[in-house]
Amino acid sequence: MTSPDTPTPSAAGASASGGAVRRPTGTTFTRWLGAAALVGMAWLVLFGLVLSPDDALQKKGVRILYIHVPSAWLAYLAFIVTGVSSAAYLYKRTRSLIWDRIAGASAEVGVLFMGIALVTGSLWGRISWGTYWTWDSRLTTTAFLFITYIGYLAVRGLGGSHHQRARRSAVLALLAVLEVPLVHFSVRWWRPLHQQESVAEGKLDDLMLFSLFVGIVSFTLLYVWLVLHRQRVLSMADAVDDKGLDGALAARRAEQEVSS
Amino acid sequence: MTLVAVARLVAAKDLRIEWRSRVVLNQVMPFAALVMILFAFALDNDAALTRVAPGLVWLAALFSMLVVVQRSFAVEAADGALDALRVAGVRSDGIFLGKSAALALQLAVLEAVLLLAAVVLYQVDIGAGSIPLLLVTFVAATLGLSFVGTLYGGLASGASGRETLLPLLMLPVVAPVLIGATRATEAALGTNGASSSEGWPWVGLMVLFGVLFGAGGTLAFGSLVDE
Amino acid sequence: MAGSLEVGHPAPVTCHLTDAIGGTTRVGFTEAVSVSSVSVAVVDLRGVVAVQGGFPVLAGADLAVTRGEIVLLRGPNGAGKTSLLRMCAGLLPIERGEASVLGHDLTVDRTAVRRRVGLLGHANGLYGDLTVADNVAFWGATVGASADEIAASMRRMGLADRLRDVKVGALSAGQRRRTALACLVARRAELWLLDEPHAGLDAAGRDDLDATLRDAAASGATVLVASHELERAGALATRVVEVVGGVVRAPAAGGEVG
Amino acid sequence: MNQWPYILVSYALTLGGIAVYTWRMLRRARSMAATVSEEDRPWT
Repeated sequence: MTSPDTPTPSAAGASASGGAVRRPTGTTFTRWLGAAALVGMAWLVLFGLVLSPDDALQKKGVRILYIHVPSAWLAYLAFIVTGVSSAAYLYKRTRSLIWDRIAGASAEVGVLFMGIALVTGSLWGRISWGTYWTWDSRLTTTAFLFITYIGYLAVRGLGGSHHQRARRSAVLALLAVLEVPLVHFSVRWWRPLHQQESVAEGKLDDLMLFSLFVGIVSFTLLYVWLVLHRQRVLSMADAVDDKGLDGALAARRAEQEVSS
Repeated sequence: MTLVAVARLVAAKDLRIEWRSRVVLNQVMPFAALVMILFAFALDNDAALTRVAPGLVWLAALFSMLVVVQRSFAVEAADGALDALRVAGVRSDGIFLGKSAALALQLAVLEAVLLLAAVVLYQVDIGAGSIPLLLVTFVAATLGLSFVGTLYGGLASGASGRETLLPLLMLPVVAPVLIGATRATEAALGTNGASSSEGWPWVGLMVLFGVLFGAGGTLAFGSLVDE
Repeated sequence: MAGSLEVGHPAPVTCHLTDAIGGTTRVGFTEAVSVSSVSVAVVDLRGVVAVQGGFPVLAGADLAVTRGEIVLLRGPNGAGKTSLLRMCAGLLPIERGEASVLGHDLTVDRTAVRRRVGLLGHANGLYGDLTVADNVAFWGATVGASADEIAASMRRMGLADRLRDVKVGALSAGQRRRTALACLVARRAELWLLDEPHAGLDAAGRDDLDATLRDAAASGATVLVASHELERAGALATRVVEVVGGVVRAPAAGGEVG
Repeated sequence: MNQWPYILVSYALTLGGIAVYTWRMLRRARSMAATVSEEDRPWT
């Protein structure tokens, strides 16, 4: 990411004089949200690393599941959100750049969590299956989704006006929605006999299931927190571009004084 | 002008460019043949080559297609023809279908050569019984590949100088075609004892793929390119 | 002059240009293009701001051009002449301000105006691997020009015999420019947007170009020319404006030509 | 096979990844908020 043009002091507004802003993208709501997510994550780490008993089948591998399952779930949730907000942007009645920013923020967070899910998943696979990777349809689809959204983020960075960026990436996100089921089903047909790595297979006790539940909830809260903040940063970046335009316009018009 | 007329005009223009320049014939085709030879070096096992020949054919087709797609949009970008097309009010869905059609034709020739190379180099036998499935497979796969190639090629070239994005955007999307075409070709050729009845579901998948991306591309191409 | 008028602009072209501005159905097109008022300016820009790569190439441009005018845009490099022409052709998104070209509001839809304008930019928009005849035929066909019209446009730019089957990639810069102009003539545009059209042309080519533009204007088309060839283009123009710093203004005193 | 290294690496990568991403985002937020006026941050 390149830093945007330095805006003129006049565009900086009142907050600039005070130096750093105390809560740049935070609100009371996000503060509570973040706190709740942190508490949940703390419990998750404590339980996962210390308290959890070993699973009868998966032994210690179950400890990875406490973070792997929530991140995978989150990644898929993030991409669904990207798809839905892209559609909301393209739909004329709801066209607003806020949908584009949510789509972008969500895709970015989704890529992060999908990367985490892939790494933790293969580490878990090494423990449980003795191998980092199998050509399971779920795994393979996830990997393709990961790469597809890396491409999506690259296209977002191509430049152009805000609405150009928004339209291009929204269309791309919808094409990705088209792609995912096709990849999923083709891989599934290709390797019909795959190992089911379902959570339900193991004999998890109540506390373990509860912790997994806590993981999913706290990761979701974390996701909402991240997307809200990221979306606000994107909104500020767009605003900086717009304000930068005012300064650039003044400079551009001043060219004629020089030349005449 | 109607959609079909525009598509025909654009396709004829692209094919005429190839007819006059022979870039695909003189440059991409030797490259594709070379890839087939390099596979043999890498695998270094005659039996293995015959076994994986269908996959190699399609892999080589994918790589060659990347080159053809880049060429297809390089001629538009070289002297501002893409802008000129926009100013001429040439409808973008027509451009999409026209360029896809031209790409499909060139690709079909390429794939035929690749298949021939597999017969010669990898000891692949094509019986008369395998020809119907083989033919349908090649048509379905070529259409799907062309739609996706044109769609993402346009996106990559529309954003000036980002042609390097093309493989990253395109290859994940065409994965189903690679899987489907390879399996269907295996079924047609009876590789690894596959029977031809196993091939038809894959053809169905590829047809679905082609229809979805043909329709999606027709709708989306304008938004991805026309800016 | 009169002879070249007949060659370059066969009757259908003239009639189609007149009709389009008058608000009736365009010849050769299925849809009807209605223009609300006959007196509407062909180009009407108010405070247009356009941005390219984060830089405001147009910084509040105002310009009104009526039908049949030949307007010369002059100004230093990087002043925004090219951007102004590209904006009028619907190629540049408009960030702020109002822009109406041939009755189309470009802030709402930039695509509808395109088929009615002809743009000759810095790039020629030609396919180097195709012959001159191929190129003119293709670009003519995009607007449904007949074979006669296409042949006439090539004759007009002196490409009819020796050069017609030469690949554009093998031509000199001036010959390529001629080819691009022939394509433009074949496009039968109502608004001609030319960016440095004289560049690379020899004396005969310039004369051909000027005659073509005069004929176009006489038959109802409107022409915007950006040029550094002030004397030649000034003699051609009915009006001169100056583009500086992304805005348009009347030329400084003494700068009036023609 | 000792499974603890795999588990610890999983947790470290997960928490580390999230932390690095969050930290970089908040840093950008801070620097950007200093240049953007109040009305461009409607959530405050």
